Amino acid sequence: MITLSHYLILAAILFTIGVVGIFLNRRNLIVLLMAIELMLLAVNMNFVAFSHYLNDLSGQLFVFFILTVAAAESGIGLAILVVLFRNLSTIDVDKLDGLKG
Amino acid sequence: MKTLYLIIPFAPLVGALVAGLLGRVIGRAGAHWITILGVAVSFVCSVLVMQDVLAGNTFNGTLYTWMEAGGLKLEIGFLIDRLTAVMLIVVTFVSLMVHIYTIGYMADDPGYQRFFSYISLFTFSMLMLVMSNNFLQLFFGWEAVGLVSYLLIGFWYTRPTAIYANLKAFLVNRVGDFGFLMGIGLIAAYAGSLDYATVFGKSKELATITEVATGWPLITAICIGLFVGAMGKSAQVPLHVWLPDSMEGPTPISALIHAATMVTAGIFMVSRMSPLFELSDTALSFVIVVGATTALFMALIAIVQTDIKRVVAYSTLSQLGYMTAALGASAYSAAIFHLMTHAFFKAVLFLGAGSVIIAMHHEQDMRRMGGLRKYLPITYATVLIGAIANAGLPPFAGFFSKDSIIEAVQLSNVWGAGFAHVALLAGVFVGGFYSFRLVFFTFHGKERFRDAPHDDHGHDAHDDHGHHGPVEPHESPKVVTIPLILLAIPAIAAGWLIGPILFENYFGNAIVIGDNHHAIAHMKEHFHGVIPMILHGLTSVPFWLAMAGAVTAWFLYIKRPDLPAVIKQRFAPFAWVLEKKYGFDDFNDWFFAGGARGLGRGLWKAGDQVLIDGLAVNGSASLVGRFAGVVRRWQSGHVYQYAFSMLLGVIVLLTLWLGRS
Amino acid sequence: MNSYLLSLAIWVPILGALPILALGSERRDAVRWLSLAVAVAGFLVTLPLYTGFDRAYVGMQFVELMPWIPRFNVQYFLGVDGISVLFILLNAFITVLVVLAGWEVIEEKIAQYMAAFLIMSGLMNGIFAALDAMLFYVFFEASLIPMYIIIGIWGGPNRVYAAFKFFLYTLLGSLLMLVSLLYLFLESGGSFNLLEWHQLRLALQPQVLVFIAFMVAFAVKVPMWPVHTWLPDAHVEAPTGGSVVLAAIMLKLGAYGFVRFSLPILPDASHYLAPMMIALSLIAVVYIGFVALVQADMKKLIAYSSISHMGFVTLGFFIFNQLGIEGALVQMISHGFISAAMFLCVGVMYDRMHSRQIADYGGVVNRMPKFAAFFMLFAMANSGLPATSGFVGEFMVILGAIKFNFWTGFAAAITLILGAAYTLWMYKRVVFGDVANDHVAELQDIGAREFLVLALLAAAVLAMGIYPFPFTDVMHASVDNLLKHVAVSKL
Amino acid sequence: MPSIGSAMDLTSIVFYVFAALLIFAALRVITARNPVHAVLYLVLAFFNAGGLWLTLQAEFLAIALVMVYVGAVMVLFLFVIMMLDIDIKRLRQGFWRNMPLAAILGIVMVAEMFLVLSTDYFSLVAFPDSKADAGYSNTKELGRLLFTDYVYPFELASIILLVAIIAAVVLTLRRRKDVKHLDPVQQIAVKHTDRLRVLQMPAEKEGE
Amino acid sequence: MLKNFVMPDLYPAAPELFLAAMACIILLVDALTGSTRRWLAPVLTMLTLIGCALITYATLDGMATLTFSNMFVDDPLSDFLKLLLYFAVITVLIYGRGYLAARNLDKAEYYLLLLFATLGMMVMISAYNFLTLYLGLELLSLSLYAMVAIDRDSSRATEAAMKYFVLGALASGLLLYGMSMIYGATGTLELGRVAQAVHEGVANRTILVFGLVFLVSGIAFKLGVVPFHMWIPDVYHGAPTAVTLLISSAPKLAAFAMVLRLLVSGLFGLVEHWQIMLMLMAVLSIGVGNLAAIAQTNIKRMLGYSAISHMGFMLLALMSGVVGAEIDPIALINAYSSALYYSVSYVLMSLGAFGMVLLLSRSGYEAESLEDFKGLNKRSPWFALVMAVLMFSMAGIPFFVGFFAKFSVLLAAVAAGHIVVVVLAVMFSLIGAFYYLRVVKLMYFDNPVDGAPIQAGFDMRLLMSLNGLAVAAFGLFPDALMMLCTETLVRSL
Repeated sequence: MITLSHYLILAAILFTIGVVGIFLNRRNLIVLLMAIELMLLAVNMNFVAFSHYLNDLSGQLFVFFILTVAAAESGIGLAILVVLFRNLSTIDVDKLDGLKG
Repeated sequence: MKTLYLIIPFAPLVGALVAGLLGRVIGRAGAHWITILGVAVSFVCSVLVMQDVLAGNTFNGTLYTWMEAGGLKLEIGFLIDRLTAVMLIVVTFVSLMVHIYTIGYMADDPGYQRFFSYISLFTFSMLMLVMSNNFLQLFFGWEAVGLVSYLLIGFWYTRPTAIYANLKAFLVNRVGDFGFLMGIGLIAAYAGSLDYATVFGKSKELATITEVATGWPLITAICIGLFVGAMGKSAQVPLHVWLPDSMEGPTPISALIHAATMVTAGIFMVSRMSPLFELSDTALSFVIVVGATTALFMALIAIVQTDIKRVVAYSTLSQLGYMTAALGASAYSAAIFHLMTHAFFKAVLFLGAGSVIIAMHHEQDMRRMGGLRKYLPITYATVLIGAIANAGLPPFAGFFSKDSIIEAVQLSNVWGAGFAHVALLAGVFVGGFYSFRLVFFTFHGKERFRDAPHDDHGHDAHDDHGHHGPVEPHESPKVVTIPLILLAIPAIAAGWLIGPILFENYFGNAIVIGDNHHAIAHMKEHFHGVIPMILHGLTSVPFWLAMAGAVTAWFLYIKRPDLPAVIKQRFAPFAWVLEKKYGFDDFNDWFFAGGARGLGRGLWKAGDQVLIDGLAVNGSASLVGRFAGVVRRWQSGHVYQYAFSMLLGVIVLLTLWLGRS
Repeated sequence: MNSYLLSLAIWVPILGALPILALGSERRDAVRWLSLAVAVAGFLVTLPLYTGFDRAYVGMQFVELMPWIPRFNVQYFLGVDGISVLFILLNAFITVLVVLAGWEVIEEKIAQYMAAFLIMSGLMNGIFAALDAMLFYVFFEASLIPMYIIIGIWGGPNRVYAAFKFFLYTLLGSLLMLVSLLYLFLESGGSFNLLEWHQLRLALQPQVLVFIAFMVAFAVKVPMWPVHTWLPDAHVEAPTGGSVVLAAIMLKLGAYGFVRFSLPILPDASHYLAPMMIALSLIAVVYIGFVALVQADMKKLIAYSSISHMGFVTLGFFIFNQLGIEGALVQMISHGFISAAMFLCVGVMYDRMHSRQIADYGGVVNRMPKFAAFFMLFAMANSGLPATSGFVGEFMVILGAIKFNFWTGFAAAITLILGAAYTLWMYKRVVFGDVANDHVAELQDIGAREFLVLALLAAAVLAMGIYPFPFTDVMHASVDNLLKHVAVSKL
Repeated sequence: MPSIGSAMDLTSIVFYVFAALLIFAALRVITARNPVHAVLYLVLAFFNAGGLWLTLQAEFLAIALVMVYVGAVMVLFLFVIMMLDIDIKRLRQGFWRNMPLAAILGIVMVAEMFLVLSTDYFSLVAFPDSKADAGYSNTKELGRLLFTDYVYPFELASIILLVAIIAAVVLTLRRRKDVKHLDPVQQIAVKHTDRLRVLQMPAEKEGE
Repeated sequence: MLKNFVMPDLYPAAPELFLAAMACIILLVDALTGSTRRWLAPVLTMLTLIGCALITYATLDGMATLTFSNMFVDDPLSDFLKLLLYFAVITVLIYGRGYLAARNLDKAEYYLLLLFATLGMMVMISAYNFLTLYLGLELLSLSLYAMVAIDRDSSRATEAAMKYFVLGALASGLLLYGMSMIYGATGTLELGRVAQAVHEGVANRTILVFGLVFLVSGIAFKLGVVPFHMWIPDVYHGAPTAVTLLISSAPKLAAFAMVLRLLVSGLFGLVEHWQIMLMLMAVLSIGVGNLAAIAQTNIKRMLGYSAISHMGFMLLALMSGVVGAEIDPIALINAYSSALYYSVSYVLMSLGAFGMVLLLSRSGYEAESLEDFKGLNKRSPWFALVMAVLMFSMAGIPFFVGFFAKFSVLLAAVAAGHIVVVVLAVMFSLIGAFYYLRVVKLMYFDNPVDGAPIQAGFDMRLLMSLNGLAVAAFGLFPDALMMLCTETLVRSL
């Protein structure tokens, strides 16, 4: 039997993978952005699952907006990435330490 | 009558202020006239007061309330009784003489006005001290005379020895004051008043109390405290060290302060406190032992001194020891009597020495004198009178007072009186010796000043007369000799007052003698007048001891002037000890001065700089700095590390709250 | 009886500083005279506080009460009693002297200099007048700012370290105090009124904790051993005026805090911790006395001597008798005169020689006799000579201490020797002797302005020494009341 | 009822298959050496997620996810990767250094989340599997809500997209200076004084 | 189809609508006028903000109104915060203009983004639903990301933007995850109903707390408190100062609103849990912020760390609302109004401090090193005084507003019995005083290295002076603002 728990745990695993991905990745900013997408996917999974089991549509609507925002976010993220690449000629996360201390 | 009392101290004060603040305006003559006038007025008033007192009047009244706190009313006021009156006469008379003498002695000094200002200020302070009717004002005067003494010893402030001596004097006196203050504090704490009358009224009560914090008998603690103060002012062993050094001051000061007045403050004070001291035999024993020790051992040092003023200074110490011993024997009147006679003959000696010093152009070393008799006849005569009086030979003043003291000590029944008696007798011999040694050394024998090259080691600041090579001594001017003569008269005659002062209850209620202390009463029984006393004196041990001393001096310094050196060589260790003054100075320098500095430096470096500032303050600051560095390094600039930090935060919160619920 | 005198005492100098700042440092003469006018005006408005003071009345006088922050029941509550009134006068008096002392000496940014001192004067009047704990605290802390600036701008070579040390050290204490004030506010049911706090009942443990917090604040300010090390640095580096105000007034704030806060609000803790306070005070007196002895820098020496003298103040407070407390208060005022005078004397020499090292001097009296005479008077006062103000407080405290416990008095009285030793030894090395070097040989004696400043102080020192009755008379009623209050347990 | 049971089983199988693929794809997204591969794995992940959402009867969102994300966003990612011409080899270095710590943290986090989420609380009793009516349209219902109750967020979302546009433009738009182009506005705005400069020169040099 | 549809009440949202409309107009105007009329955009932006302020002021009614299907709330708190927000943004506009012009960054897009960010904050302030809160937050964040990177030739700025973006997205993810859990537990996104569900106990506590952890993490990021603070120094440092000025000021108000809406309006039932979380973060923030600030040489970075510690202080008040099981409304209001007061004071000081950095900078010269403040007293005594006032105020020395802010916060914390925490906080603020003092030291005790006169427009000088005076005036008369904060919260909670 597939219960709500199944979906939630799946989402949790996805979320963790996303979070760990951000921490793990030291070389490529794009992968970082993708890890963020994974996190959002996990959240969406939660909302959709809750929405289904609660029989309440507001969760799905939330997902709708999250998708919209995530798209906009990706746009801006990639724009920043492009500008960064123009300035530093790299998207190496390790090289991104001009500001510290 | 009150106005009269006010005039006595304040006339000199006005003089001092005018001479001090307006010195440049009124000029040198103005300065000495105004101050002499002040002191003269004071002296005249003192005489009037004396008359009044002799008529049986006493006065105890308040001038103004100084302060009031905690049930303690502190007032400034006067107590005029017979004890005060004696002191007033002595102080104002000697002071007047010294003022006059100073005109001559300080004639060339640039600090002329300042000097007059100081001595008048001193007179004021001393008068306030003796006229006080309470402990507070006593302490005021006590410290004020110390201050003026400090100023006067350091009068020639460019001389390193002088400014060393004045600091030393002040500090040693402060040690005494410390004890004095403890005594006053205990009185204030337990009697609830600092007024003499009130305190004395409660003295019986105080005698039964045990001090809470220390467990000592209160009255003993008070008396010893007060006496420590007296030890400082009256230069008793071991707080005597400042007095010989104070000879760095101009000679009139030595006469006024370090012979006749300030140093007697302690004696006066203990006499004033007789109602308290009489209640503590322990304290009296302490007093008598200290006094006798001082009397003998300081006299011994005088033997080896070659500086004319220092001989007199040590002699003063010794005489003060006699007075103190008398106090210990409850013979307060004898002490005051000796104080009075001593004031005169010691003033003579000092001023005479000063006269010699003027004549020798500020040469003080007796080894460069000798044979001055014919050049300085008046000086010689007066100094001889002083010396005889000092040695205690009849019928001069010193004989009566000293003899009474020795007898009183003999009759005393406090612990230590036996030792004191022996010491005092020995002191008489030594006294006779050094007194005549001074006379012979200076005025008799070979005229050594002719052959000794006058090296320019200038004891006095103004060696700019151009006198080099052999000098031709000449008698001092009138302003010098007249005071000498005037002082010599009482040095001879003052002793004849022994009857009224000692045995006819002159002091009345001013001095209280306990029922168990009979010395004076005993002596009274054997006293039949001045002449019988002289006659009796001629057969007594002290007389012969003093004579023996004089003869020895004659033998060693006139008959066989080569012998002293031989003796000195033979008894080198003994002489060395005496010349080192028993090592008090060295010990004090090493232990107290050096120790305090060492301790201070240690506390400063180790405590303040290393422990508090270094470890606690800067240490914690640098610790914070180090933490800051660590925290800063945490901010590595790597975004994954930032993410890690957030992640960690989430996980920690999760873990904590899963544990909670 | 609403009065406005205390407000005037506070705000006349502070508001007077604003036009001075606006004038700018270029117009020096205008700045100087205006500053003097403001300072004198500030002093004059405090005089009615003394003349109009009702000595028999126990409570607060010249009370002003207005809401300030009703949100937290903080009031603009001013008033003085016999304990505080004299400090306001002292402060205003010292301010006049400081303005005079800085007349020609300060060349840089004179407008800011004068303004800083005037503002500080006003703030410190506020501290002494505040009867609302928060108002007190606000003034207490705000007074750090001008002093920080004064040390930092016009100070010596190591001024930055000294300024920071001063500021942070004192802030440390006052922050803990703030926490205590908040606690008391809550315990009292929402009031910062000091007089209400005096009636507050508290258990022993909170009392002790609050006492310790207060103690840190006040002890740093006093300063007590072992939190005194900021003072020598601050004094040495501060300009003369700064040292004067620091020593004469600022140190008093801490001591004043003890009487205004610790003793009446926390009587049981005060009794409970009195042995510690007494011990610390005695350490300050003796330990610091020894340390002062070996200082080579005159200002440092005087700074240490200040610590030692302030030890008497704290000692006096915690022996709980009238002699002690009044003696301590008298000592505070007297120390205000004497330390001010001592620092001014060093300032006079420093202005000429630009050195504070004792070793650089010697034989100053040969060139500056008038100065030497004043310096002598103050040195003697510093060593507690009778007939100077320095004696009165020490004498009273020692008497009180002996009454309390003989050994306490015994230890305290050691200062009689030590105080004389370090002061006069320094005096000897600096003033006496032959002219030590060419610089000393070129010294000029004090001018009319310096003479005036020193003479005013000398008059104060002597007047207080010879006739302290007017000073103590003002305090009696309040101190009596305080003692009665402290004697009652609040458990 | 076996039919229902088997239907359930079918759902279970679908769930597990999609879930397994989803997790695998997600893991590969963060571990793939080549970012292009990572993008493709992410696409796979989205497809699987979409599939799961279908089982949850969120048809519209499942479609939107695939259309919007796979169709637009992921393509954008690919564009950027291609455009930036990144040195792929270097980018993978040092990957394993953080691995142990990351693995530990990940496992701890998952374990904790598992503890919370696997409780009985989410059982079917409390959260019954809702079945929609036959005529129910998920899309229609969402649309209705979106333009009525959710009109405010809807407008906000549009503004967010506007911001994204503005941001992307302001950050990345660069007028290339090496391309010649004419600006008609400037051409029209020009004045005659700009074109012709009248110089007045002295007829002959002074001081000759 | 839409038979049930009722037109929502637009009146409470009038400022937002006006702003959105104006933004579109500015966009169009800019597109049409091109680069020839550069002054238009800032002027219009200014007019927009003033218009918003007027509308908000005109619609003040002291009541809470819900609209847009209970997604939007208009209550005194939102009006108060919005008015402050306009003020802050106008200040940002004026302070930043010269700086941006000197660096050729004053494009219309900047002003548009500024307006959109403002809109985002307004939405956050008025949010009464997880969804609108999220959208407002994203609107703000996305605008800020772009603004940080707006100086696209600066590698520092783009690096900062990238970090901000990545971490911001991570934080949004955390926040969303938390929201999803709360949604799952309560079945609703509306704050009021969430509160009701929590209160009635129908929701599972474990899941709620689980969600709460993520929610609080997301909030903590926005506030910038430890350990979610690490973006702050880098972004403050890397962003163009004019943008730093914005980030450091107005969003704190929005973040405060977010905290209040989420935790107090929504999850008050979990107060005993989140108070302790906030306490942990508060103590850490005060500690880390103050410690790290000591070691800084860049004033923007230093102020960044100081912001961390200030937010820690703000949390001290938020964690003190409830003691034990009993809820004392007076203590509650005291605590939360202190937090509000603290936030407002901090915004005022932060505007001034970063404004001063802007005031000193000029074309080709960033006055962001601490060294650049050397000898300011010689260059301009007045502005040195203003900066000194700001620094002392931040250090919490009376008579300045910062002191009273600290005072009210500490009072709340002591009232809640957190004496140890308070003592700790106070000790760290002692450390903090050091670096503020250092700025004063540089200005007053050192000699200037740079003698150039200050180039700033009259409007900026005036506003800067007013800013400094306000810090002093609110210190001398703190009651009005305190009462306003209290009043607002009493009517809103």
